[in-house]
Amino acid sequence: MAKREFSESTDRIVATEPVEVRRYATHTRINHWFTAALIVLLILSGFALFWPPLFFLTGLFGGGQNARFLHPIFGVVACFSFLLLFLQLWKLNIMRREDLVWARNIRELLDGQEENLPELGKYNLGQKFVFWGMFWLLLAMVISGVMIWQQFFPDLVSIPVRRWAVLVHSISAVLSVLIIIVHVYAAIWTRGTISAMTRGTVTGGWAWRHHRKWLREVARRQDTPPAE
Amino acid sequence: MSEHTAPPPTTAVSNPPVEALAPNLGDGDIVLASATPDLPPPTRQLDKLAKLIDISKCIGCKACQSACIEWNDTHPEIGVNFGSYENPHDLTSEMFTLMRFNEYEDPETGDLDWLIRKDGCMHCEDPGCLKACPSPGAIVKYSNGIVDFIHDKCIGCGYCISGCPFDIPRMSPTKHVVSKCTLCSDRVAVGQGPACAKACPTQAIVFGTKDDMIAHAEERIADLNTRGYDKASLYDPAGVGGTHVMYVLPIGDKPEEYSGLPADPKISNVVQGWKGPTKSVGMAAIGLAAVGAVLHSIFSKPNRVTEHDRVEAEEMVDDILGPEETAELATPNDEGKA
Amino acid sequence: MTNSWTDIKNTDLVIVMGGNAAEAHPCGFKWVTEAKAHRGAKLIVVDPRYTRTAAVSDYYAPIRPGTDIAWLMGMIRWMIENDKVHWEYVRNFTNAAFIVQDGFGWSDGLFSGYDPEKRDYDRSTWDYVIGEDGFAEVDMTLEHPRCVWQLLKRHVDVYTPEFVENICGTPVENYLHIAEMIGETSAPDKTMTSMYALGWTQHSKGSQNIRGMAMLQLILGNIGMAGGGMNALRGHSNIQGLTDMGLMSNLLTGYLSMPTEREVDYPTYMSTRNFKPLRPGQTSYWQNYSKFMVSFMKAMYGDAAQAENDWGYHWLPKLDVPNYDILRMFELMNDGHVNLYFCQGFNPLLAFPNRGKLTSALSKLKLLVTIDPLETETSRFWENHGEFNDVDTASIQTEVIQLPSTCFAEDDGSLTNSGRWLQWHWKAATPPGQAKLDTWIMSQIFVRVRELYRKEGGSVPDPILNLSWDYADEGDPTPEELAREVNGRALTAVYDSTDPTKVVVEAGKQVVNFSQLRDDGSTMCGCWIYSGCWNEDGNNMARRDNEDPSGMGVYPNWTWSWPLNRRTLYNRASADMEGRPWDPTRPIIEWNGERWVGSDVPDISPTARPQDVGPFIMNPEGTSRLFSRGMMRDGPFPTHMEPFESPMQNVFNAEMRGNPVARVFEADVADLGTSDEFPYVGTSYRLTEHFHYWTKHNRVNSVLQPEFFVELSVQLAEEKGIQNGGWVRVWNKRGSVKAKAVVTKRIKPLICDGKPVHVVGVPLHWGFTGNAKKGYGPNSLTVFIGDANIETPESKAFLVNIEPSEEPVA
Amino acid sequence: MNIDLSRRGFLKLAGAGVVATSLGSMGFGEAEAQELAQIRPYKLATLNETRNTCPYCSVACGIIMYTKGDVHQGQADLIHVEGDVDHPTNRGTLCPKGSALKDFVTSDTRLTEPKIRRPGSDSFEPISWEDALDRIARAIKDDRDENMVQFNEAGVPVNRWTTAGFLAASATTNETAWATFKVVKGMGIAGFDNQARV
Repeated sequence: MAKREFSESTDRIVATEPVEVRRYATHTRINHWFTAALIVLLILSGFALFWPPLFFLTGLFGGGQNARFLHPIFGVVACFSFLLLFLQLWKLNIMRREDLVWARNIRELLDGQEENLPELGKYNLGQKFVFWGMFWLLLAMVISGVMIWQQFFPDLVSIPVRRWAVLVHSISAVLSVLIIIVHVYAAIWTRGTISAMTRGTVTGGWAWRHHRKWLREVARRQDTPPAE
Repeated sequence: MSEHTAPPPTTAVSNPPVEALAPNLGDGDIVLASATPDLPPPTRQLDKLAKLIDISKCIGCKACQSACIEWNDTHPEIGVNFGSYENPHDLTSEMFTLMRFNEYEDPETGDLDWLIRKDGCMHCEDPGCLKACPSPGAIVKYSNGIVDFIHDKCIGCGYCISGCPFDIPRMSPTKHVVSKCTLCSDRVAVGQGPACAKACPTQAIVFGTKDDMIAHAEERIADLNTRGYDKASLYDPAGVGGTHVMYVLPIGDKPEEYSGLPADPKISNVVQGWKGPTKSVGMAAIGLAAVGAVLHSIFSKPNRVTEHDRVEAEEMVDDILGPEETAELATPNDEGKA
Repeated sequence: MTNSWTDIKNTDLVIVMGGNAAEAHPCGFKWVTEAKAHRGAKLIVVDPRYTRTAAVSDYYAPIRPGTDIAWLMGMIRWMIENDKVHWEYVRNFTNAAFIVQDGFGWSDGLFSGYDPEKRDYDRSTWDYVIGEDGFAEVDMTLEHPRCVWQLLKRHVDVYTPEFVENICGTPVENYLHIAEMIGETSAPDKTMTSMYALGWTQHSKGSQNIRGMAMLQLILGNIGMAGGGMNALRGHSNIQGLTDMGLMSNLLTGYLSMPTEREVDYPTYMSTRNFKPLRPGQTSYWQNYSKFMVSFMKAMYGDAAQAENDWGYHWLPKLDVPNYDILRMFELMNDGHVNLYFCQGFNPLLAFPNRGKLTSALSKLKLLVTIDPLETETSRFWENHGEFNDVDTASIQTEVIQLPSTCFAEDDGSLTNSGRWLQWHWKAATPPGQAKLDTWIMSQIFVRVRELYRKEGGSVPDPILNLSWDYADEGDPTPEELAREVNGRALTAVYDSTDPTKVVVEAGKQVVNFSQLRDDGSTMCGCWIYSGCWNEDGNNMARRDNEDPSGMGVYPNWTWSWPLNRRTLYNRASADMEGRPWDPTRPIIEWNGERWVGSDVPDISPTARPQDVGPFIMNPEGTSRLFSRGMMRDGPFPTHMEPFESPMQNVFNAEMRGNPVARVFEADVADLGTSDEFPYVGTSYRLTEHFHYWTKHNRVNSVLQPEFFVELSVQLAEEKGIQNGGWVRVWNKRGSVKAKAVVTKRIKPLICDGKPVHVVGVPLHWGFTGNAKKGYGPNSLTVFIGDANIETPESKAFLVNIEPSEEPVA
Repeated sequence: MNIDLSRRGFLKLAGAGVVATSLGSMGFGEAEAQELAQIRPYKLATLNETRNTCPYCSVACGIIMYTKGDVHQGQADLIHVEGDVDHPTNRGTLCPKGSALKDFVTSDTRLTEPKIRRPGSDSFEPISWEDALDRIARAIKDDRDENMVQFNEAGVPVNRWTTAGFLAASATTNETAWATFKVVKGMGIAGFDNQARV
């Protein structure tokens, strides 16, 4: 059995004609979409309180008082949910040398010329950037968020610290939304990606084109040596 | 409601009416409203009002606190003594004003001065609470200078607490709305002054147009200068655009000695940064990103998997697995085989 | 008050000593801030504590509790030494020139005639030399060695600033600075006002404290002047009224006095009260005593009061002792000699000294009746509240009946303020539950008792059966009926005293004022000094014209002021011997050649020529008294006496303890402590957030000052290891209290007799009923001894010890 | 529906007021259409005012009592108390006690019915006015008959009753004081004082 370096144990080839590769197990997908849903709620409730023209969005939660009450609770749940995702995905998101080469040739990628790009494992640098970006920003938001959680921690920190917390919280929120936009758009622009999180599988072509090392390894792991 | 509208207030020395008058404060008098960028312009400009607290006349009797509780029907807790005359121990959502006591010994002479300051909302010309508030219209400022909290629009986020340079607003732990001195907007609306100014036994608290109050303060300062308080001054801090609650400070060069009255209060730069650049730049960036994505999707062809990629993939898989296993896996089959 | 609250705005200098006006009378104190702001007046505060009044003062000096006399005598000495004397005033308006009998003298802290056995003075020599003409001898040069002025100079000679500092702990430099400020008001056109209260009265020599300042004010020429005077800030809304109305054991209405056993009949009673003038041409207004007395008796007993029965003189109780004051009553009670006690809006369990003794006394009653709008500690003295009222309920056999009465909001009537204004008020709210008017309650009790006497007869029924009670509803007299009775009316036609054919008042009409009262039974009047309050013009107490034509805060048509709507007493003294105002910018009245005219009612006959008649018309001398003759039991001049409990011996006489003539009950001697056991000086006081023991029932006031505390200096706290805000125990032989400690820079150790004296401040206001936290009053610690003249307890100076402690268990 | 709504919202970034209105019309409770200014309703409108005098210290400040209902026609409840500007002494001002007079009048420790505590008992029990007053009158009669000092040793009529005492309230009116004076001195009670002694 070949050693596993670029893939998760649940990744496997599920068909050969045409080739179809399992990229995300069911529980991972549920975890992802659950987190995503919470983040959407957080964005709706958070931005309603951040940007006056969006205040009406509090109507979605039954008014400002409710939105104010729910937002931090969504936040805490979202963080736990993201934590589960994190534990599943962090290993393969560690940076590698080829990521830098990939990054250097990012323009070719955008022009659809991937011939000169290095072969990649399960994630490319962009995906890793989204992953780590969300990790650090959610961490910043949960910490600063607790500091300004008036209802349950009114006197946790001094008013000056609280002012900083609310600033950090809102900047982090803006950045995370930017990342999410990149994340979503990249998934849409790179055709064949979405199915990874919907059906859980990608086509062999997609895998070969974007994550060749990963495909190769998955295949190798399924190769049983001929019986003597 | 009777036809005739209440007159604008000029003093607190007046007996409140019992006939029903139409209030003299309304939407048309609002010059600032929280989270309301495109507030319709006020229909008129009222005289600027102010409450002047002459500390040299204040005997710390707490009549202002008492009158405040009674007029506003608040219910502060009956606490304990903690080694001071200050009760309650701090402003609360049920105690809008508080006498703060400080025993100050002059570093040179060693003479004792018992510095007593009536703490409460300063009604800033440039209110930090209003700036910080995310709820449209939950904090309003009238053209006469009154900054008022509209409770049923308050969402209880507490941003105003961070926004205030004087640490005044207090959150009700039960009602989840923030409260503070309203400058008795309900009395002002019928031509009266605030309950505290009406009650103040020595008239250390006076109320009227800001111009009158400044003139009165100047007289008081002149008198104090003759009594050895040559640093006496008017506290009307420019950092917040001036306030509609002002002090005559006998020891004018040391406001901090009056239980920590800030020497140069202004809305914190952090709050400014948060409500300013972060909001505009942030929302702009998000907008651009979104638009950029859309444009990109329109003007650049998407990244598609090619026939070549598909073939390459199959070849690679065949090479590795060999024909038999490939055949077994021909059609989608989740069990597969290890 | 000799002057009104609003008159204070006319002053140049305010001295608050023996009081804490800003804290106890904030809205009256407004007029001090007015004087400061608009006249540039200065404020001096002399107090053991740096009070809230001191917080707005121009100059503050500390003083050891109970040493005010030394302080004031020192001031008089300084004024004389530095010629800060209003000479024309002193010579003509005081008895400085009067010659005093040879027998009078002073040595070793005692005046002549002291009898240690009786603890009393033989006062026969404390009087003027009366010449053949029956008038007192005077020396207008004030040079005669036996004239009051020379005696006074000698009397105060010992009180040098250093001597004062040694006794009072007031540093010499502070003392001299204040002397300078006060001295300036000896100028005829400068005035000082003295605002004092219980800080002076609650001492075993309280009356002499006040005399001390009154003498200083006379020497400076500040009595009778706008912005001057002796202003006693009365504690309760109608304490002035109840005193005027004679609800005192030694008084009848209008300061007529109760008969004593020695006055075996009416002529004897009157013989000591006809007060013939002591100088030629003087008014000596008390010459009218019999008119007021007879009219009063007619008000009491109506037709039953006749010349034949001396107007019912014998129906009045006659005293065998000077006073059945409250202290004496509780002493008798504690000895089991009192069975029945009524407390109408009074909470003696907290108000009077030595609470332990009070509780034991109340426990010996058969029946205690309380009449009050609120719960009181007194009505629940039998209820156990742990450490706060640790009594054995079951063993207390006293029956208690608690009657709910109305409060101000629910009745009509008049209250007399500190400035002698009788102000009518109107009811606004309906009484809660079954609460009843006090007038209804008293009438119901009376008619029932009278009914029992009618049916059963009994001991001395006449005063009850004959008591005049002709009200439309005998069980419920209206305030209007009672007020008209107080003013008085003609029973039969009243004739002009000079022209007997001329009717001045027809029968049944209200008298215009007391000038129309007669001693022939043709008039009745409940309280002569109030006569004029409700005459044929109607209810003058309800007048609400707040015009002030003179701009001097007189308000002549605002309600009504006794006597005769006069606002400033002795106002004749505001003008010189020619009748010209001492200060033309602040005239009250002046002589226009024929009569006195001005903004106030003249305190003298309007046509009395200034050169002839003295301003102090109630005194037979026509002058005020620097030397009070035999009027006061403890001396014609104030002399320094230590409190009964003091950290220091009397410097004049080591044997002397407290006031040598103050009444001390045998049982209380054992309860007195000494400074070696109780080294610290306790003093009691009010806080502005509360009113006595009422406002602890109010939510708002309980919020503003929720919990009992004591105040002490940083130094004492360090010495004793007491934490600010921590619990302490304060105790002496009479009791022990636990309180929160407020450690403050506002109390500083005083150096007296070379040793530091620490003061422990003990505010009142807390008890075991109401909204505020349960607490104690200072009266658990105070001394059961009163002033030698009027028996006000010595609550302002006593000895205690103090230590860190634990929270008391309720 | 939400999506649709929020889009409409996006199109209408014309100020919270307008947006709120559109939302309000869609039944979003919190964002109900409402004017920006919400001055607290003025609580003294249509009440009755009565002039009175503060019962605490002897400054005797003028006060105005605002009541719901008229005391001369049945029920009147105290709503508010404020200083009377027409009064020469206090000019409308009140101290911390006067400002809270309403709490005295409406205090929950106001007494509302006569009560009696029997000897040895640890509680008060209600008693009717009639019974209470009769009981008191009887106690007065019996003790007075028993202990009235009619003559002293010298045979002088003194009519002094010292086994009963009365403390009068110095916060009652002069008229109450006069009625009390007549009854108490009339019965011969010697131990009769008021707070002026303290």
